[in-house]
Amino acid sequence: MSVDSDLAVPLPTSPRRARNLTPVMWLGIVAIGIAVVSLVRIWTGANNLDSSGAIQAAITAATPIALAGLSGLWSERAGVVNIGIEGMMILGTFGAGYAGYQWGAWAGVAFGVFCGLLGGMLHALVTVTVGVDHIISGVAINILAPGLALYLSRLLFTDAPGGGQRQSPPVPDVGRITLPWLSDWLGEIEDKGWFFVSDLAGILRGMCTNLSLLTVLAVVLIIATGFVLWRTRLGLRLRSCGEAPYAAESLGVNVYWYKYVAVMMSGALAGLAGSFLVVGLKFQDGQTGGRGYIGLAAMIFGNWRPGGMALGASLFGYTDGVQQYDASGSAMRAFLVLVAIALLVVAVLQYRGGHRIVAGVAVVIAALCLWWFAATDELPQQLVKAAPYAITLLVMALASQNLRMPKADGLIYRKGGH
Amino acid sequence: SGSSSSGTTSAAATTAASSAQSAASSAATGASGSAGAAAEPSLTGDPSSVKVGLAYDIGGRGDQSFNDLAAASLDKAKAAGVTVVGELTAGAGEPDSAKTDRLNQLVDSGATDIIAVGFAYATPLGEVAKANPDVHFAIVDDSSLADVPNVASLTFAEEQGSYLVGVAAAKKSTTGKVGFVGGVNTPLIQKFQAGFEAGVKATNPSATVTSKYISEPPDFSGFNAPDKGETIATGMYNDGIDVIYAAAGGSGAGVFKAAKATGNYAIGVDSDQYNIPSLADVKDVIITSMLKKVDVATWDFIASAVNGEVISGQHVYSLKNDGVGYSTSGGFITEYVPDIEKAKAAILDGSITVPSTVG
Amino acid sequence: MSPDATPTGAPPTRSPGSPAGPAAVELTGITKRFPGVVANSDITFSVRRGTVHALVGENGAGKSTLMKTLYGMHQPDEGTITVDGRQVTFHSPADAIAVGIGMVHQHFMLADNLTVWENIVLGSEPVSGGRLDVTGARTKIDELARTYGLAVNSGALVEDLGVGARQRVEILKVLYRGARILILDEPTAVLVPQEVDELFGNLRELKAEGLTIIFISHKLDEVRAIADEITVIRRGTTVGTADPKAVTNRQLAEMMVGSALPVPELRESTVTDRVVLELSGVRVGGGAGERDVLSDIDLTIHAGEVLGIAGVEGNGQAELVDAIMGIRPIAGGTIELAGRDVGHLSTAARREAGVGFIPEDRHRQGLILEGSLWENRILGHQTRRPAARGWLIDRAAAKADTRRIVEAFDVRTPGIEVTATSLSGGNQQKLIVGREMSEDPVLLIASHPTRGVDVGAQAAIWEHLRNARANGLAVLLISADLEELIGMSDRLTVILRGRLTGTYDPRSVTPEQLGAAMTGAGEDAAAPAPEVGQ
Amino acid sequence: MIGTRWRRFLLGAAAPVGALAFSVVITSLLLVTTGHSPAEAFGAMAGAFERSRIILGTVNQSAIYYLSAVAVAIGFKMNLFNIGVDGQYRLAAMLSAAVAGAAWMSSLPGFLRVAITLLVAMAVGAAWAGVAALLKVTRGVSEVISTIMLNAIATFIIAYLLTPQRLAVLDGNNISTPKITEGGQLPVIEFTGSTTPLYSLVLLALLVGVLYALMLSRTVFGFSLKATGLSESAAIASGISVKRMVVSAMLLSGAVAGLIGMPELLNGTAASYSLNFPTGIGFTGIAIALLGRNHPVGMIFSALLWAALDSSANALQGVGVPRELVTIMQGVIVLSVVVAYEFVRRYRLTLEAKDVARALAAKTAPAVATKGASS
Ligand SMILES: Nc1ncnc2c1ncn2[C@@H]1O[C@H](COP(=O)(O)OP(=O)(O)OP(=O)(O)O)[C@@H](O)[C@H]1O
Ligand SMILES: Nc1ncnc2c1ncn2[C@@H]1O[C@H](COP(=O)(O)OP(=O)(O)OP(=O)(O)O)[C@@H](O)[C@H]1O
Ligand SMILES: [Mg+2]
Ligand SMILES: [Mg+2]
Repeated sequence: MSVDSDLAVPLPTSPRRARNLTPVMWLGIVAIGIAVVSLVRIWTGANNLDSSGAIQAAITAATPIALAGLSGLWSERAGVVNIGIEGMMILGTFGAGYAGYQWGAWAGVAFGVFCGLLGGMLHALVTVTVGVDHIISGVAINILAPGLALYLSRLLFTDAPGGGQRQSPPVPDVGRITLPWLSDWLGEIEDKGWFFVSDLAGILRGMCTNLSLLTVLAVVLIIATGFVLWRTRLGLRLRSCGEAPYAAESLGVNVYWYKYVAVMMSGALAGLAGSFLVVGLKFQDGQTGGRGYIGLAAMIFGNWRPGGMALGASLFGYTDGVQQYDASGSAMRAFLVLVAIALLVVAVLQYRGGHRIVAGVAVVIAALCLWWFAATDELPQQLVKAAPYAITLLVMALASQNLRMPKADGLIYRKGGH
Repeated sequence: SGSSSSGTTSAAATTAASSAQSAASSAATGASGSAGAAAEPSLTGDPSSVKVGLAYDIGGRGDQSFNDLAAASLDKAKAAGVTVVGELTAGAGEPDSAKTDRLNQLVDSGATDIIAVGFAYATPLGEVAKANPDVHFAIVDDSSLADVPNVASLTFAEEQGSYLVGVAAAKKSTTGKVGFVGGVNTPLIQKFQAGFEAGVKATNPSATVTSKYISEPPDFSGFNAPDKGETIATGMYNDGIDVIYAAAGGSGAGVFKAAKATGNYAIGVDSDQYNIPSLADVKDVIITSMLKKVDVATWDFIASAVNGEVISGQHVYSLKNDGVGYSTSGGFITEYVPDIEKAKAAILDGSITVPSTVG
Repeated sequence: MSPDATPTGAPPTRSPGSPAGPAAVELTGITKRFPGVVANSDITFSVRRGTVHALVGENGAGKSTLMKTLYGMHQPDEGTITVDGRQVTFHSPADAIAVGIGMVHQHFMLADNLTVWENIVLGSEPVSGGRLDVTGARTKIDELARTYGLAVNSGALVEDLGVGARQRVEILKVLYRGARILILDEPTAVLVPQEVDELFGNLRELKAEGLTIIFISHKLDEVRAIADEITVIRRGTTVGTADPKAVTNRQLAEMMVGSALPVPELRESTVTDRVVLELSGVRVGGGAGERDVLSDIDLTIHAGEVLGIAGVEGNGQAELVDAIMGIRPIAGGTIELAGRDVGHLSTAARREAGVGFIPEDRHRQGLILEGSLWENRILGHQTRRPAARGWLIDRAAAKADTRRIVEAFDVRTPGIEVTATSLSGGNQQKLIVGREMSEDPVLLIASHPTRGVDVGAQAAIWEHLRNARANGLAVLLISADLEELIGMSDRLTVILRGRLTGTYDPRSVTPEQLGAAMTGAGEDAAAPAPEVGQ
Repeated sequence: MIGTRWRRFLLGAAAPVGALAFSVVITSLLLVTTGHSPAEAFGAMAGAFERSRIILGTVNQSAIYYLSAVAVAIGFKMNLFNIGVDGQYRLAAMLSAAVAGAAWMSSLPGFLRVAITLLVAMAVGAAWAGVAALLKVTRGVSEVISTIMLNAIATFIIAYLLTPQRLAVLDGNNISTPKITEGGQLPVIEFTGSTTPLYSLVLLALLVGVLYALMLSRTVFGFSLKATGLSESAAIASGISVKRMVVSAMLLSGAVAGLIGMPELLNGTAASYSLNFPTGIGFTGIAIALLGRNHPVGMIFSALLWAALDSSANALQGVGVPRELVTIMQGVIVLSVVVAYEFVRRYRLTLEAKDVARALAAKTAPAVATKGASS
């Protein structure tokens, strides 16, 4: 949704499957999106649909997921499935907590990244060097990491001032950017409540107010990933290892090496994702809360491409952020209308594409959403919390599916094995 | 853990004034007697005769919440010469059999008195207590075993304490909008919510209370998700709410952070969080804390064991026996103390009955 | 060793006017062992610069292994490699590439989801300022393509290319690296005559440029057509060299296997007038917006008849097979098996109705490589006796029948418990043929039944086809090997761009005519002969 | 081939044993570096099993883990990664508990009540897995994503239904479905000297295991399942409908997942689904299935091992070692076991290739007669 506009820069895609959308068209789509949201906001009076605060919350929620997704993207592009992102994130949270409370935020981030990288190394060692099933290794890391983190936490944090057995002492925050008067000026416009203009202002303000430097870093990394993987030598070789390792081998490419690079990069990014959760707060047992898996989902959602992955992470983050931020619950109710509209659009597209049944299903669900909106004036909290998951699933189900995973993804490669 | 005990001592100090008066309920007398003595140990018996075992809930020692309060009184007992035969922590999502075994292990290691922290132990403790009639047990936050002879049920009237901080919130709020952030959406935490909402409404009928929970069971991450606590609180504060009651364990830190960032107020829970070192940099937004004196309750049990008249049956820790209360550290609510005390009196004389479930 | 030493054990050979000087490649005493196998033992092999040197031998003789050694894909256990007089040791293909060796592998080595240019430059990418120099790369590729007449669209995705184009990409990969020594491992296995001629044209060009080419093929005519010199290896050792001008296929075959070369031929016609398979107006859509991959296909096969389908790979053969097997839905028309409309039955139902299926890619469709032989026997017959009884698997019966196949089809294996991987391609193929011919089917779909299979296995498979035909089996035969197609068919029809473009009498038609028809060149020439067999 | 079979067995046994030893070494290092005595720690863990209640508890728990592992393995057998077993069993347990505790049930005969409970559980589990299956075959949604999402959604649905307004009753500070009344549960087998009884539903786990084994080795469905898993393209060519296999495998997996909660519900003392109902067993099942390599017997051993380690956690704390050491051991074991298996597998392949070569050499020896013919 709206937050995507900055993340979803059209990234180089293989010629044929390119979603042939020019930046201009993207802007157009985003603009229409904002307009629709604006109308719904004005109609329902649910300002938190796109208030600057909600957007901030969305960005906060989306960032770690996007980083986790990026982590998955790196390793799977080189043909190594990484279910262990969650575990590597946990290692990251521990590292960030340990170094962070002693030597400051950035030291924390650095050490968090390092711990994640160690996790990646282990995964690479087991899957690439030994050649064990990637999923087993990932699952094992997801078992190992939390145990290790908590074990060490009990050992190292219990007696640290302000620490506990399951939490580190507070960790300082990395810098946060707020564009001084721009933010305020946008704030004024936002408060006017005008159609579109105020919404745009709110969104922009959300992006330029109290923005964590790590979020900025994440955006940079997403774009950089697109460039490195699709525009450089390293990238071509790395992707070739995920598509046809034996072909790469036969041209003198050291497949093991590139797989190692990719998986370690993956671990480092997972570590960064973990660090993001820690800085400004503290390490806490169970802090990652399944974000690694969500990131993985976002990556598949995005068809193993940075842009799409960012789109998926943003969709989830937006829903989750708004869901948390929206105190009154009115925004989530208004969300039903948004979903209904989106579904109707899908229905039209699918009908055009000749998928009558899908279109029908979309219409029915849309109708249900609207009915629910009309029937209640407060949604049950428990179900509201399910929205991010349900909506991601809905989009996956109804958006057209021509996903294309790297051809040798998850396959075990042995040098000279062909 | 040292932190929270220091927190409670000061809490006891601030509320010592009201701890004198207590009604004649047989259960309460035993409790209140030692409750008054909560500040410093009053052991008439021989400490070495008692061997204590403690079974924590998932959080375990160092959760900076109610497990730590239990740990605090355990440390106090240790200092007084009581033998501690074991402290065991529960694992996440474990089956009852693991809890049964935990309690049995404490029995095997010679414990004469065993404390189980958290209602999750109810069913297992029921079995183990039956099997070991000569061992004394106490369970925090559960009353279902009240009539088992060798079990003391230590429960709290969280709604009463929450009612009082609700009064404080209503008074402190200038916008007439206050908020409640619960850690995990369970009946136990709903007691906090119910009392708080009642307190606010009674004080300022036109005030609105917005309540939100961080996670839904069986996902107990809501007690240690400060990031989510922060987002939710920020949303509330930006919505015009200016006081939030955080009954969310470790996630409270996020709420306090949001309060500081937006220049609003928050209310702590369990111990006097104003005095917790890890919260030092946000203490100036914590106007009060609802005190749930798990340390007092557990100490009562240990002390009674040492003194040879070990307690059993139901012990409700309420305003009556000063088992729950509120803190005034930082002097944010000094001007409202009269109103709060009035409400307290009304609760004590029964003219107000605080709901313990959300309508 | 001295540059101009002649390979030991091989008689001096007359060299048709080619430059003298040190041999381009000199392999001496190469031995390569694999677990349980000595793939190459003490091979000595020498190639003169600027010549095309053919390497022949039956399956598993050790050709690919030897070439992989020369290309640095694995290291020899013994022996030395000398290139242009300098002794070298390769640790990886990169080293081989560095001294100017390039290899086109037996099985395509391409990344489908990457573009042609990406596939070509991979491993030696031109970079400018940190990023890939796309334009530079593509101009260089297009230039190469022009010089050697290897037409490809360097921007296309490889997965969209036909086999011919892929083969050209493979060669361009090698040329792009400026290789002076080319290794081509069975490059013609999947090409039709015209494409082969094209390829040979390119090779002669390259030779003229002074490049050295090592050429592997099972097709002896080709070998004699292109090679300046031939080396024959059997069971991992060189058995000698031969002069293509002088040697005959028969002699070569004898050197390869010590037995006569089998010829594909049918004896007297066994065609009956009982129609077994009848397709009328069958259409298969190409998916969203694409044009049909098959349009108005009409064909009839009678009991005891072999209908051969000739066509350049990628003209709809695969789709035709899929349609008949029910793997792909048909968009129109009817498929009748022995008068019964099966057009909308599941694949399982059709197999139960008596359709046998020898798929073109045994590794992808024919076998479960990790499965034991007897489990592979059940595959495709899992709903029928003897493999199954009701919804239960009858292991005993399945095993017994597997033993029968191993006996009857001479599958070389120590037992039926070993996994299918551990069999060589030829033996894997025999197992599949045996399986598909059991429970005597009424119709057999055989696509490329002898591809990449050595002469011995070839003869056996042909013989089994003949016998089954004599017993009234109807066969749909698809093959890229025109000799096989002409020899084994009662009737030939050509498929071109998803249409059947003409029927020919195998007794009169020549490979050239067929080739012309297959490439569309001969639509006016070679008028379809009158229908035979009915 | 007898020789081969023996070899298989020995090699198969070698891997896990070696791996177990390896993980002990690793964890010992960790213990030493963190200032604990490995001897004491492992002593305590071993010592725990002198108590019969620990052994029985281990058996009960392993039965539950085994059910979970089988549910996961059914998917794995055809490369379906059902991460959703966790959500499936929790939803199934909750709803079947609600049914089992419902007032109208108490009028029915016991066996009928139990049967209904089990059926509801299987149906719910299958249905929840079916959603993922449906999305996969109709819309090509990766079951990995859909089941991750469905796990979360299940949590919220349960939370929504587990309220006094709906299916639950307040029970002090706890909340649970109505307790199953007398006769709605199954008897447990008491052992003298043990406070923990043996769950009668351990037999259910065994039964499921046997059925799983038979299904794989003896039925057409099982064969198709394996075939699809090993080579989808070959399966299609042999007339196996992959879509149908996906749906039926997911449904089956979900149905078995539905049973995971039953031992606790029908044999446990709580006799209801409450806030204390065990969670996360679905994820444990993934590890156990992988550890046991989806093999009906292999998974029994890995489930026992896992449960044994779990139940030694308390003893470990007894000597002051954090309970997480157990989790660490489990992680290390999974890793080292699969690594060991990989080495063994390669060694076995080599031996097999040798057999083939030897046999071929024997058969084709005479053919090598003619030598060096040349024109
Ligand atoms: N990677 C390998 N591992 C083990 N054995 C191998 C391997 N590659 C080849 N072999 C053995 O070496 C023998 C020679 O194989 P190779 O592929 O060189 O034969 P080939 O002459 O190329 O056969 P074809 O004509 O079918 O290509 C094979 O029969 C096989 O037994
Ligand atoms: N990577 C490998 N690992 C083990 N054995 C191998 C490998 N590659 C080939 N082989 C062995 O080589 C023998 C056949 O290899 P090869 O590919 O040369 O046979 P082939 O007749 O050429 O088969 P195909 O025609 O399918 O290539 C088989 O015994 C096979 O087990
Ligand atoms: Mg071969
Ligand atoms: Mg070869």
